[in-house]
Amino acid sequence: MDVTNYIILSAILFSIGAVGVLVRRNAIVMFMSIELMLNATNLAFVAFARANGNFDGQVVAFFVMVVAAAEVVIGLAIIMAIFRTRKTASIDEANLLRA
Amino acid sequence: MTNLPYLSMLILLPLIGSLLVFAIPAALGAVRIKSVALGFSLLTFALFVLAGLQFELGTDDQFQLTENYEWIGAFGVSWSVGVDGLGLVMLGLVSILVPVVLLAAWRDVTDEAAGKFFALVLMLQSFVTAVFVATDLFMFYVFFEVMLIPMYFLIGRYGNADRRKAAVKFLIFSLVGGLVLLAGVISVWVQSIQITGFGSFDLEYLANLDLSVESQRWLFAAFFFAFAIKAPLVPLHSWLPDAAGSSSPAVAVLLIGILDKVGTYGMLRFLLPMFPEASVELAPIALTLAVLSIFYGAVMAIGSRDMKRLMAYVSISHFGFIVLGIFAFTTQGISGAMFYMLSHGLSTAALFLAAGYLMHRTSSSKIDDHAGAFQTTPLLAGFILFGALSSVALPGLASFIAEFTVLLGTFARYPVLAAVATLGIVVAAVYALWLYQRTMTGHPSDAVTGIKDISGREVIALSPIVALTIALGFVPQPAFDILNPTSAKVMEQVNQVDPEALIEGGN
Amino acid sequence: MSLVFAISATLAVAGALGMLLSKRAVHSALFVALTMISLAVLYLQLSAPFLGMVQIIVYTGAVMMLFLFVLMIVGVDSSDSLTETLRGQRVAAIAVAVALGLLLTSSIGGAVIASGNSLDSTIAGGNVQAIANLMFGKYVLALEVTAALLVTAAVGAMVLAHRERITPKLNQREQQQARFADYALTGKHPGPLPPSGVYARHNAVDTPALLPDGSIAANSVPAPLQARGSVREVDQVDSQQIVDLSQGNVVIEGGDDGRN
Amino acid sequence: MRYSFALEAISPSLTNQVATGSFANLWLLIALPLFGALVLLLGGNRTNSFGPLLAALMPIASFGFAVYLWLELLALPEELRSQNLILFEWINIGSFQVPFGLQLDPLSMSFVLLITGVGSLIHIYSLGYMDHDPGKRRFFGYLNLFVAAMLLLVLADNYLLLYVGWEGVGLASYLLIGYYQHKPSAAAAAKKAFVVNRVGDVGLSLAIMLMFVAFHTVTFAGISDKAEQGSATVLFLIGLFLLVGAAGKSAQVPLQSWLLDAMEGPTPVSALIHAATMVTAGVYLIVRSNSIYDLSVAAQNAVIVVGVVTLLAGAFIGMAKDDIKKALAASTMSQIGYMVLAAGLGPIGYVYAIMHLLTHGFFKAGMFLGAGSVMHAMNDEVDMRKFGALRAVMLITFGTFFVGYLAILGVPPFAGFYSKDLIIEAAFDRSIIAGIATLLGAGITAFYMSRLILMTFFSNKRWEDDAHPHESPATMTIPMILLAVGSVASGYLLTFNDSLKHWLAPVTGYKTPEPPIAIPVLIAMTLTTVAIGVAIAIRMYLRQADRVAPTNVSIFTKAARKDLYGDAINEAVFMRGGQKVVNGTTTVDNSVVEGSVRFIGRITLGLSKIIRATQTGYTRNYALAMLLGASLMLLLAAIVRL
Repeated sequence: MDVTNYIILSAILFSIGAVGVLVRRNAIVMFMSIELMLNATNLAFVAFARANGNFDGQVVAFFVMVVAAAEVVIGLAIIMAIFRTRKTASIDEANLLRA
Repeated sequence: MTNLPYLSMLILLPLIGSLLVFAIPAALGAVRIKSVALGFSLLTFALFVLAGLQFELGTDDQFQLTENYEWIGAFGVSWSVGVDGLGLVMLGLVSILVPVVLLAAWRDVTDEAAGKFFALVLMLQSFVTAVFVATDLFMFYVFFEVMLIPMYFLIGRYGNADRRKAAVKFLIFSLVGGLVLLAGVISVWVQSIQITGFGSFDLEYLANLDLSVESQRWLFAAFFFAFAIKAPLVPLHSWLPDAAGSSSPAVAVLLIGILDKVGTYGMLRFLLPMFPEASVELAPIALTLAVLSIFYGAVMAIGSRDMKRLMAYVSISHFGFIVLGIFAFTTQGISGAMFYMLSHGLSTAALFLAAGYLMHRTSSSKIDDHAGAFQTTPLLAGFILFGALSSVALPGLASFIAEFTVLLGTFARYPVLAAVATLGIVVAAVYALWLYQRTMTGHPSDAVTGIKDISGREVIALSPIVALTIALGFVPQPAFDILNPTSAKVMEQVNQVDPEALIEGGN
Repeated sequence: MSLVFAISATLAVAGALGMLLSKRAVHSALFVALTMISLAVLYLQLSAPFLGMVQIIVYTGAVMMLFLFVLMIVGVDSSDSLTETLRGQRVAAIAVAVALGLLLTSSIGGAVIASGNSLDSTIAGGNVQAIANLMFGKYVLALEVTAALLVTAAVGAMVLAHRERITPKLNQREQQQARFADYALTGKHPGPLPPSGVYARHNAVDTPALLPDGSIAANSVPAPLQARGSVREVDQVDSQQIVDLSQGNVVIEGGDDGRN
Repeated sequence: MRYSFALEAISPSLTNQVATGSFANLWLLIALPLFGALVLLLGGNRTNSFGPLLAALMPIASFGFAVYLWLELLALPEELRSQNLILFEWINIGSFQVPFGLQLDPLSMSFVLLITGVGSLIHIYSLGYMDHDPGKRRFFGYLNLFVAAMLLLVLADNYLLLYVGWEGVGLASYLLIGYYQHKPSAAAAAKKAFVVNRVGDVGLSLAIMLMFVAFHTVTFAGISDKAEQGSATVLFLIGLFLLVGAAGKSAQVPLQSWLLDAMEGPTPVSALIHAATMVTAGVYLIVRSNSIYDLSVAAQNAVIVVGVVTLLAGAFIGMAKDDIKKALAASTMSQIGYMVLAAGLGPIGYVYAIMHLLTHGFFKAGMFLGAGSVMHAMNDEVDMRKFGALRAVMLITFGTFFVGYLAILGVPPFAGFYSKDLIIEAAFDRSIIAGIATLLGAGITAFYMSRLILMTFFSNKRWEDDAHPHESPATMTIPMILLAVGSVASGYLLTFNDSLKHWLAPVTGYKTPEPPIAIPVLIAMTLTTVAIGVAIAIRMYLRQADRVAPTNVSIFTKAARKDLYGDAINEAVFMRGGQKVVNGTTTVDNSVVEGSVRFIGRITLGLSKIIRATQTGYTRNYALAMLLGASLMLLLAAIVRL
């Protein structure tokens, strides 16, 4: 079983997710991109677990999923809160960090 | 009684007091809050007396009342405390000055701010105590940095208009020093692993480490830099006049009288024992800076128009003497320097608090605003004169014993340097008496007309300082009995012996 | 490379690209769901049936649906536009991402060391039992912490989404007064907005109302629809009829109850 | 008979005895006035009523005890007359061991009697003089403090403890000169006195340090034991440093400038501190250090030079002063110059130095009190040009003053004749130049003292309109009379049967001078010089003196009026120079030290401004940066692995 393909696939998905984060302005779509990146890493974990012949990678992937779920809940709540005050889901509008 | 963890208790008691004072709601009344704080400081003093009674003279152990608990085992860090003569004397100074300062500052801050102010002072006391009793380099470093926090707030919140700037300057200078010190501390630890195979921050272990002279030089530079900022030596001094000039007199006393002593304390406790060869080799640099500080501080004091800045510069001059004594490497010099640390704390308190009383009355720290104050406040004038004379090292006062022994110890090894430094006593007379002349004599100015003389509370706050200064001037030997073993130990650690008498045919 | 992998991988990449390129967020969400399902298949392929199922249930089932819900609440606005506003961001992003992908492939891809023992042979009581053993044995502390995290997240989401009323609720009289005060100040129309489809052949929400002169009443179409640009065109005939009606040239039968 | 020729040479022979019996209570001498000072200064206004009286009693009690101890001492055999009382261990650090010890030997006994005796009289005088002063409690407190410190100075058994007393009297002097706190001139004079004295203290400090370094002891006994082992350089340096200290306290050139200004203090202070006792501490120090000076001719020569220069300079200044107190102060300076000179002569001169010191204590204190009495009568006027013809209204004052005048002139059989002539003879023994200088000094002294007494008590009335001179109360006149008696008798008593020589020689050693000129001839020369001085003065001032000082005077008079430009030099060199140093340092501190701190701050600010531009606030920019960082790290990892 050659896992190299899986790793390459994982890298590709991760990169596409990264581009999504960087170019999409809609906070929700950005969030989807982040989810995609997390999934890409999960894939790598599972592939490594397979390659190494133990289940630790799978357990880690499981934990990633749990954390991702928690993160989605909080993230979406934040997006809603922002939307409520700014009437937009554009990430560029939330630029209060500007020095 | 003998087996109580006295030193840890001395650290914890004021901290508990501090948290308690923080927690008391302001609605309970400022007087109650202040009383609780003062009570804790007095309790700490009592505890110190108990601890001091356990201290034995003439034992072979360097440190007494030791405690040792594991803290961060992986790095060989332990909560390890103990006192020798120097530590005990510094503890005593802290325990005495804090209640005095609290009492003197009773009305310096508004009732709303009083609780936080008093709590911060107690917190500072706790941290400084930890610094003075730590026998673990890491623990020392941690508290060396942590004590900046209460001090930062004490300067930044309870001073005059420039206080914020001064507090930031103080913090930045101290942090730069602390950063360099941290690098040194880590480096020592790494080297200790390389030499013995296991790392520890224990002082005795580090002092017995066989470091190469080359690395000692670098480490000496790092440690000396940090301690010279704290002490402070010219040209690293410029934070002190700002900090002391912008803070309230009570805070200035804590800053100069106690906090800055950590610098010279660190030199004796860590710098010399850990890097003896480098210390001896690089002593001329330290001595030069010391003499420079003596005159620079004194001259700047003469040029000051602000009372608090003047006193800060005076202290820079005095720290020059302390460093001079330390690096002369004679028993008299080191004992004298340690005694100087004690007497300087007292004389700083006397002068700053007495002048603070006056400044509080006139709401000005400009020297020129005060003239002829003697006419309205003769008693206060007496205290200020006492403080001024104490900083001049008038014979009969503790500061004389200190200054003379320092100069004597230096003279034995570096006669020319000591002779030059001795000239500093003339300049000292100029700044101290000129201060008195400009503030107290002549026709009363508008600012001092109608002000009240010193109150009973203020006299009570100052009297222990005055009494101790005079008592130690005539009977200094009890203090020297405590300090001499420490100086002997330091001499042994740096591998130096006192010069012989010059007479023909030997001693 | 097995056929399953080839198909699933293709679908996954296609889904990802679809998410990246589709203009509407809803479409993006659906594309992501596609990727997730493909990944689930790949998990099965990698001897991780439990994870595969969890992937479908948690991601495709729960997470993506949550996204859709939020999309419905938030609606659509200009952020959906694909034109780039930050100078150089798109080029830089693509360049960096490509570089990252290459680096990841080269460094991690090369780091794989196959131990040779297959997962199937090490399973004692099947995949689920093996994972359970690990989770409730070696990683039990992490599991507990994760539980705490989930609870915290749930509470946090409620706190964030909950809207605290900070001003007292206005009664009708006060609302009325406020509305007229606003009218006096800004000239804002105090009455209700024109409903969609008034004087129009359709009463669908995307049909704008027409004013008596035959022009379009801009406020009569909900803002999300306007933002999306899906406002229905008005027929020339309709507008002419309205002009006629308003000028009394035409009379509609049955509509004369008490009017004329 | 002034000489017993049997007394050729005696060397110091005393060894310290542990004090027993009444000598064990030696400390009471100091404790009594110290107690007075503490009660008055700490007791505050509560002690206003009884304070001054208590303060006056304390030195009297001390004096009584001193006389008792003196008699006890006299009863002892000569070689046992050094009583050493060690109270406790003062400082002990390694080899530096100093006891807190007192030592009573004939030398210190002489001083104790002088200090407590004259001190008591001046306390009594002050009761009258300061009667109307509202703050007199403070004044008496300071006076008592002074007496205590001065006694500590002369009773200490080591140099360090002497230093404590030394500074104690300096402090008391500072406080008393500046007693009129509201007068800026008084405050400035007090500070000047202290600062100039501090220069001397540097010398004393260095001497003590050098003693320790050389001999590992600072006790008098230890030094005299080990002095012979010291190298010539060390002994010379110690002698020189001690001389600097002595010059500061005794107002010797070049540290003389403070004494004339010190007359800002109340007159009893001038009498006690700045004439009779404190200013003679330098002489005490030199005589006490005889073991050092006897071994270093170079150091002795330095002392002689300082003494000669000062005695002439003081006399010269005295000629031009119109302020009665300053004229007397200049005279004091000059007379102490004599003493210092004598002390520099070694065993020949020690006894004479002390003898002159004691007689001077009487007659100069008496004259100062007389001057105070005059001022008291003339509304605190000090300008002699506004006195004149006072002898009629103030008969007692004039009488006592005149006795003092005769004494200082050295007219036989008044006290000065004995002491001063002996010094002149001893000076001729050492060097002709020194001898001529002392002779010249005697002549000038005669001139300016005659001028003083003529302008004050004779000549024409030049009073201010509101002056109503009257004789002073008994509390003031009685001390003056007693001091006048001392001025008459002390010289004879001290030389009678060589009493003082026998008394002091075991401490200091003694050698009979052998001047190159026959002694009767010398006496005649001295008296002639004095007569010439008096004659010139009478010619110039007996009839008439100007009410305003003439301005068209010679360059010498101008110089003398300006204290020989001592202050001008100090001002030009030290004050201006010091100011420049202060200003320079302040500038350096502001520009270089603070400047570099500010520079670092500014660089940091500038950098942060640049970096701030990258903080666009756009999340996506930050994400890009993060990703870039991650890529770089990966790249780095890849490179390192290669």
